[in-house]
Amino acid sequence: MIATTPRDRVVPAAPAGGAAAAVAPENTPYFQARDLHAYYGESYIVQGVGFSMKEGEILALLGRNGAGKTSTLRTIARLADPHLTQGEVWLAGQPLHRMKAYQASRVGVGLVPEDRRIIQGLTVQQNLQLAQIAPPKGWSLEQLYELFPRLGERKNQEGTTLSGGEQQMLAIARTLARDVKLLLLDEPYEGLAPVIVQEIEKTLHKVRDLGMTTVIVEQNAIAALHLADRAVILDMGEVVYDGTAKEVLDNEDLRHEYLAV
Amino acid sequence: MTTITRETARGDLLRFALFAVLILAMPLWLAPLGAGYPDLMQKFAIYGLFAVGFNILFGLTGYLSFGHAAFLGVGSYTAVWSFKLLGMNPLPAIALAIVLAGAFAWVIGFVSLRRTGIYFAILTLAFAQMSYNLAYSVLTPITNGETGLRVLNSDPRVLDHMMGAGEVEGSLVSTLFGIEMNGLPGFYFCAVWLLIGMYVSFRLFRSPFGLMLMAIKSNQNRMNFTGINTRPYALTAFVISGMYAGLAGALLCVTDPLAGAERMQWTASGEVVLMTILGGAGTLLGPMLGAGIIKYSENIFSAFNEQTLHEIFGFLPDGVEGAVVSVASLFVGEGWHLTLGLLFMLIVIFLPGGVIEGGHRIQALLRRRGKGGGADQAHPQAAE
Amino acid sequence: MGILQVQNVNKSFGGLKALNNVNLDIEEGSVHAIIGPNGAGKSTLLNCFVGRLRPDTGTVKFNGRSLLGLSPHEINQVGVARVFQTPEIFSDLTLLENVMIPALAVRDGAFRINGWGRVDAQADIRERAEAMLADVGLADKLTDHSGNLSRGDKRRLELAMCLVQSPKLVLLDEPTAGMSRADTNNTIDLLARMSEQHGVTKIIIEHDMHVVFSLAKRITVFAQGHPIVEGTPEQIKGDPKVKEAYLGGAQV
Amino acid sequence: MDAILLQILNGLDKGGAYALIALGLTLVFGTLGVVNFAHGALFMMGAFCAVSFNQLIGLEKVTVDPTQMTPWGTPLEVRVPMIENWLGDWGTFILDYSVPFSILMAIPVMIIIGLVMERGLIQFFYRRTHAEQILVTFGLAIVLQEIIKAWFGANPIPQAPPEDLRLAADIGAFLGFEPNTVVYPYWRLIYFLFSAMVIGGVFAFLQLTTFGMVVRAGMADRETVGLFGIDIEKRFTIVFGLAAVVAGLAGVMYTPILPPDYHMGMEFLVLSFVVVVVGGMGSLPGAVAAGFLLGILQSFASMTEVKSIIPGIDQIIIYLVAVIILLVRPRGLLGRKGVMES
Amino acid sequence: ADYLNKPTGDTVTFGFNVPQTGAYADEGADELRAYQLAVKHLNGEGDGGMLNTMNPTVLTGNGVLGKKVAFVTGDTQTKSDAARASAKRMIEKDGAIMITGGSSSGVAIAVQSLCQEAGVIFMAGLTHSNDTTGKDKRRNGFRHFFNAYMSGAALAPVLKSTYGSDRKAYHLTADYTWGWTQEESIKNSTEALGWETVEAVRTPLGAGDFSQYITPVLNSGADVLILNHYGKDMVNSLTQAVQFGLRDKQVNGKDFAIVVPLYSRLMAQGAGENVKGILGTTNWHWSLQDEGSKAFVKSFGEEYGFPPSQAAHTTYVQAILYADACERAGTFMPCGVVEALEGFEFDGMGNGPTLYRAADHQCFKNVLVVKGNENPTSQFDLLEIVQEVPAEQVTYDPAIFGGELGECNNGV
Ligand SMILES: Nc1ncnc2c1ncn2[C@@H]1O[C@H](COP(=O)(O)OP(=O)(O)OP(=O)(O)O)[C@@H](O)[C@H]1O
Ligand SMILES: Nc1ncnc2c1ncn2[C@@H]1O[C@H](COP(=O)(O)OP(=O)(O)OP(=O)(O)O)[C@@H](O)[C@H]1O
Ligand SMILES: NC(=[NH2+])NCCC[C@H](N)C(=O)O
Ligand SMILES: [Mg+2]
Ligand SMILES: [Mg+2]
Repeated sequence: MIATTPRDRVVPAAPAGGAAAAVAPENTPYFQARDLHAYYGESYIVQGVGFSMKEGEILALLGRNGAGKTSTLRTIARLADPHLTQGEVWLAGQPLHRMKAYQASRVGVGLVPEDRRIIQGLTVQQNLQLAQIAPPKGWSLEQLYELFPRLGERKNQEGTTLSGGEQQMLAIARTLARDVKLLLLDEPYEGLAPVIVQEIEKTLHKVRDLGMTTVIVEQNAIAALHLADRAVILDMGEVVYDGTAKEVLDNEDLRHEYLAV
Repeated sequence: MTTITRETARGDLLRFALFAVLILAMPLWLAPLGAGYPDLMQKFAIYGLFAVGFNILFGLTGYLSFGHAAFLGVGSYTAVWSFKLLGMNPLPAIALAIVLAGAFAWVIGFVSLRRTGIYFAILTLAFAQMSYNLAYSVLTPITNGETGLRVLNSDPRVLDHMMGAGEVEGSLVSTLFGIEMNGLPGFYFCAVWLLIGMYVSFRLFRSPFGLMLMAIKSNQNRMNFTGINTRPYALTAFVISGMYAGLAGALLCVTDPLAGAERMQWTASGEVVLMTILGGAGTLLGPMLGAGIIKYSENIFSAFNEQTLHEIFGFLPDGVEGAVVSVASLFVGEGWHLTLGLLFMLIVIFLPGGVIEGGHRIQALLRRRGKGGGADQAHPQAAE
Repeated sequence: MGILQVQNVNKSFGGLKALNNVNLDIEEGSVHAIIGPNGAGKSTLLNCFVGRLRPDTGTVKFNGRSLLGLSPHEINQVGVARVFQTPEIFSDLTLLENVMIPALAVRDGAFRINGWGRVDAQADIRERAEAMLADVGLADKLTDHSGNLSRGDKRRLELAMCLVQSPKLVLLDEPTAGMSRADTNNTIDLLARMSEQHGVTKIIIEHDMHVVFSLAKRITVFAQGHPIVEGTPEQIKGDPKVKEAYLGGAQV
Repeated sequence: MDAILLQILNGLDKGGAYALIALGLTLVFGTLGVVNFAHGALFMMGAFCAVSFNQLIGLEKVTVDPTQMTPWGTPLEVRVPMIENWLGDWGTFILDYSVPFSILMAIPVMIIIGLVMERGLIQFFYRRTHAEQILVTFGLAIVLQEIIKAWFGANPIPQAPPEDLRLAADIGAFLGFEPNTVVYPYWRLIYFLFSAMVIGGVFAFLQLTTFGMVVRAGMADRETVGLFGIDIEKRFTIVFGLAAVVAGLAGVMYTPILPPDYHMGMEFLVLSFVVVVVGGMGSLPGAVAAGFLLGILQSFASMTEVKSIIPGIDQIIIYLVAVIILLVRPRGLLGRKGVMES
Repeated sequence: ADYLNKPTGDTVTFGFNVPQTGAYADEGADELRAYQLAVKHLNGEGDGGMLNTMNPTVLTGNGVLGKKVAFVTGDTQTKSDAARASAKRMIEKDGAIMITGGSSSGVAIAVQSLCQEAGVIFMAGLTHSNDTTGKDKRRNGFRHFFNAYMSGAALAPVLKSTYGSDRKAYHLTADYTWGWTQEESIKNSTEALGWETVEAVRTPLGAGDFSQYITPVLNSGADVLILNHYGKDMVNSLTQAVQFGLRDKQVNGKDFAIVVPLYSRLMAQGAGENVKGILGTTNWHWSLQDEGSKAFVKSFGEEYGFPPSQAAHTTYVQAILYADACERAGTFMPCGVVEALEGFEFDGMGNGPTLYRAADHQCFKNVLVVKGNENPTSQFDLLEIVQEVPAEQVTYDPAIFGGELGECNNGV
């Protein structure tokens, strides 16, 4: 089940191709997604998405409801659905497209899923401990409780009974508990009170200062763009814009067309 | 699952008509398959009816009952008692069986539906097993225990006596308008009931009531917050499917007036579950198909023996024939369970959702292949 | 006397006091927002209204009638509908069916067997459902499977399912969470229109201040299970306690 | 009094068997979320491990004596167990203690069976409906059963307990009763102790290790657990193997009490489902408690005194109790909310 | 045709309806072996088996009435329903002229009445209940097996000589019709000896673990345990009773005894060591030394490598007897066959001279009282014949069980 057999079934997108190399081509970016195509069963959702990032870069992935943002993140994190049929994903020289989710996670992909996915039956603390069982370990629990004092207060409460905002904090904390090279945030502000949004914004700025490479998907485009260096806009499963965040903030037409703001 | 609002009334009628023709023509097209004899065709119709009814509960509401055989049993015992007391006319027997099975289902359903999921399944199982165990032992005066309840010459049969005055001797076979309900007439009698049952189920599936049941399966919680009292809906479905089971039980006795306790055992309840899933729960025709597959293998595969195998493989050279026969004999005769087990596994593995659903998928796949042509190359299979 | 009156409601989970002596009076026809930090007890309060939770003490009266002890479907039948924080829809069914079911619940009551007529022959219901779906902008997906919708669309669908019942009181728990700006604006319009057309009373829980201030006529701010301030949007915006406990530096 | 004490012993003993089988079933249910109708077959395969082990060590050197004929016309065969030839007294000892010794064989065999079953079949059904899980595992159970039948026949194959443990202990005398009033077979006492030990071991393994936590988490949300770099499938496989071993050992040790045949698994299957559900889905302590409870109640219901008041009660007691418990306690004795309720 | 399924070609079809799945599958398999052997012998293949010893017989080994014997098989599953479905298939589809087989009384009675109504002959397989030829007897059905009454009548004297006439018996009885008739018959005959019945407890079919029924025996004051169980139930209850030390117990100053009224070799095999010294009855056993038995054991053993069971013997004889009756009647017509079998007397088929009594279609022959062998010389040598009780001693008045044969039915 390890990623050796399916290797040759992936058709390399790049024309150069040749024998499917186990090592990323020279001079490639820190992270690269190339021409991703993915399906939920029979529905073709991700239709050729591709973008790349430098180490430490923060990228805002924007688009309307149903544009395929979540699906793209899930594809990169190598979850079973949607099913990647074509394309490559490279992180720090590692071929993620040949891996399963748990392997990708060990390479350093950290996804904070959109519906938070706090694990039922485990306490807050156990949710965090769970994230540290497999290598590589990130922040310690103490550090995390310092960052999110509310979690510290409720560490023995069952995770799923937390309020929405608390759950979001736990979801982020859980990912930071691992040593993450690529942080994928799916709507981190959703359902959070303004004070908390500001708090998480602060956290994310801290994370940015740590130099963590981050993709953030967010309906609150303005907030995301303030945080990000770059912006990629998706529509109908395809990239329709790829440029700097500032450009989007400045370009009203663009914002209007794709983001309705 | 097909959803209601996508189907047209005409399409449904057409489908039903086609189905009716297929059923009525069974003696013709089943004969080459070795299944064109009355007893097996009766079983197809009767168990088909049982499964169709079960599907109204399980397919629509998702409540998995593991005790439906109890209603089959109640229907059977009621029918035989009706033969014994009233006479050999099948109509009162059927009417009484449906009513009694429905009442029994109401009681059991009322209690069991307080729970959901596996808890519900075990409650129904428990009730059915109690019925079975008691029918086999303590209730022998009513059920005649292991041997099964039969009609005897000494039984009162009041209606028969009233009609035929003295002349009630002769064969103890259920008789309608002078036609004995065994053999082909028996099959057609069952087939008519099957068609009625199927038609009712067609209507239910497409009705607002059916929609409510599907919604219960989909999200019971949302139903409650939508102002709908789910319990009576589920109970109605439970009772209706219990009545189908009662009808099926009665028909078993119409075609063969004996009611055995084993028809209430958990394996019998399990069988109807398997039939329904095998064919495709929630589909209109699936359960009928599942019933056919299981009854066919039970009756046909168990009947093979070495002699028949030698006949079949006789064309092979001697040495090869011997080998083929000895391998094949593992799967037939006393090994027919093995075939059945493998069949279950193969169907669920390769046709998820049952035969009907699997058929749809294969169809869709072929269509996509056909349309896509080169699509295969453009989207090579799976990076894992 | 408002349409919904809440008196002295308390609710604890173990040692945690999720609702602490809550009093609330919702005026008929109004749009009433409840805001407050995460974990303040807003959803818990809503759960007490719809029969999902039972308060430890206190009373909840709707049009003068106590809701306590009624089961969820009974509460819905008296005219209270609810949108959940995570969308609760019939994900195996089509959009149209999703909306027809609540419409049927209004027409036929909590239980009625109609096993013979076809669903699509219920012209009145179907029309209402279609119109409702068009209203929320899902007209082009009538026969799609609702399970495959994106989350934003699921919310709109759920909204349609509630509104099609023409309830007297709608409880909305974060109706626009996860919606794109464009959809959020549509939803605001929709809700505003509904208020105008039918005079439906609404209680909205929201963290998106844009939504809150566009719609609400009155706002109650919760903190730690207790309403701390109640007032008009203008009053709330200016309140220092609210700023501290909830809004922070957000621009509203 | 002695009658009651004896029935309690019977209950404990029967309860031990129920609990042991139900334990494995819940383990698979509660963690993998799979309704395993082949669990009874695992119990049966365990029992046949004992049979095969016995036949293996009982392998006989067969010499044909052509001068003598059997009445049915074949030459007479003279058989001597080979192991006695090789090991002498030790051989005799092993032969005598073949049932306990076959545990040594059953553990690896059951692990392999469990792993093959999980990897080869069950893993593809984690995300399928319960109905489909039932169908496929039921099919598998039938297949396993038929294979055993084809190999060993349908007739029960008796397994003797070791000579020293073959009879009953006078535990009444030990407890201060009159001698010979409360006697109980050694082997049954051993079975009870054995089941208590296995149950304890499994509990410790799952409660006190992080492994247990991971498995529980994986059950609640396998996808998310994968996001933390945990290969949950591997752990599920291990859990399945563990459940198979527990079922297998329950079967091995049961053989002196119940001569095994190919069908014994099915008979225990339904009963163990009832036990699991009465205990509460996903609850290991619940399964154990329910096992003992039902065992003891069943024993009491079988007493003539009770049967004369309610005829036939012993036939239905288990189901009756199940109904009552489920109506009073919606999720059984110790069930968790939300597990397999839909 | 003048009767149902009148054979038209050059073969005549028999229907062998045996349990192929479920608890009696091994017994069923043995029955089927015997049937196949019988067909061979009837068709003149093999060594002829009992065709050479039966007396009188008109069979010559060239088929029956000039037709070769063909057969079809089916699975009774030991369920009345399934057995009838299977029999119906043979009658309706395969044109079977006679149905035979089965390994329990419930099935025998259910199939017998089916055959009566359909109009074919039924030759019962293993069925021991008094009802089969008692209150449920039918004109079209015949039984070669003995019954519970005969077991009691044969066993009682031996019990008396072995255990004396002052005994207290405790019955454990399978809770269904056959169990009850056996309990009743054994009770009657032991009480006639002067034994006292302490208690008769009903146990559920397939209970598995019988410990909760066995412990009350320990201190009940009984000194004999009678197990009215069959098949797996008997294997389990006996194994467990022995485990509780009953066989080694002393009660009332006597050695505790266990009795299994209906024995079979397959059961003895399943219970292993535990059968040693335990008394019971059986219809037939391969160690019988008459010519017929020897011939049958030899041809069966040569074919399959082990001796036949009593079930195999019964079914073999049934097939041969039926064929002989047809030959004598000169027709396959059921009513003709019935006439030929009623009151038929013959010898050379094991158990000495045998009568098919016309009044109830029960066969009367010597009954074997057997005992678990203390020193078996082979894995098949499990039972030892204690006494061959002559037929007269077990014969009873057909009226005592009621029932009516009715008219024979040709099916048209
Ligand atoms: N499990 C699924 N099965 C089938 N289709 C799906 C599934 N999940 C999502 N989709 C479809 O994929 C498309 C893209 O969904 P996705 O969730 O990636 O969008 P998104 O950009 O994240 O939207 P949102 O802002 O609403 O979260 C949608 O049209 C949705 O209907
Ligand atoms: N079933 C429960 N068991 C224990 N604690 C609970 C339960 N439900 C809610 N809580 C706790 O009660 C408090 C209030 O929760 P509630 O969901 O009402 O908050 P909220 O105001 O809706 O927050 P948010 O805006 O984040 O949705 C929280 O601290 C939560 O952890
Ligand atoms: N259903 C059963 N278990 N039947 C076993 C019956 C065996 C017994 N010899 C009989 O004649 O009836
Ligand atoms: Mg998304
Ligand atoms: Mg909330």
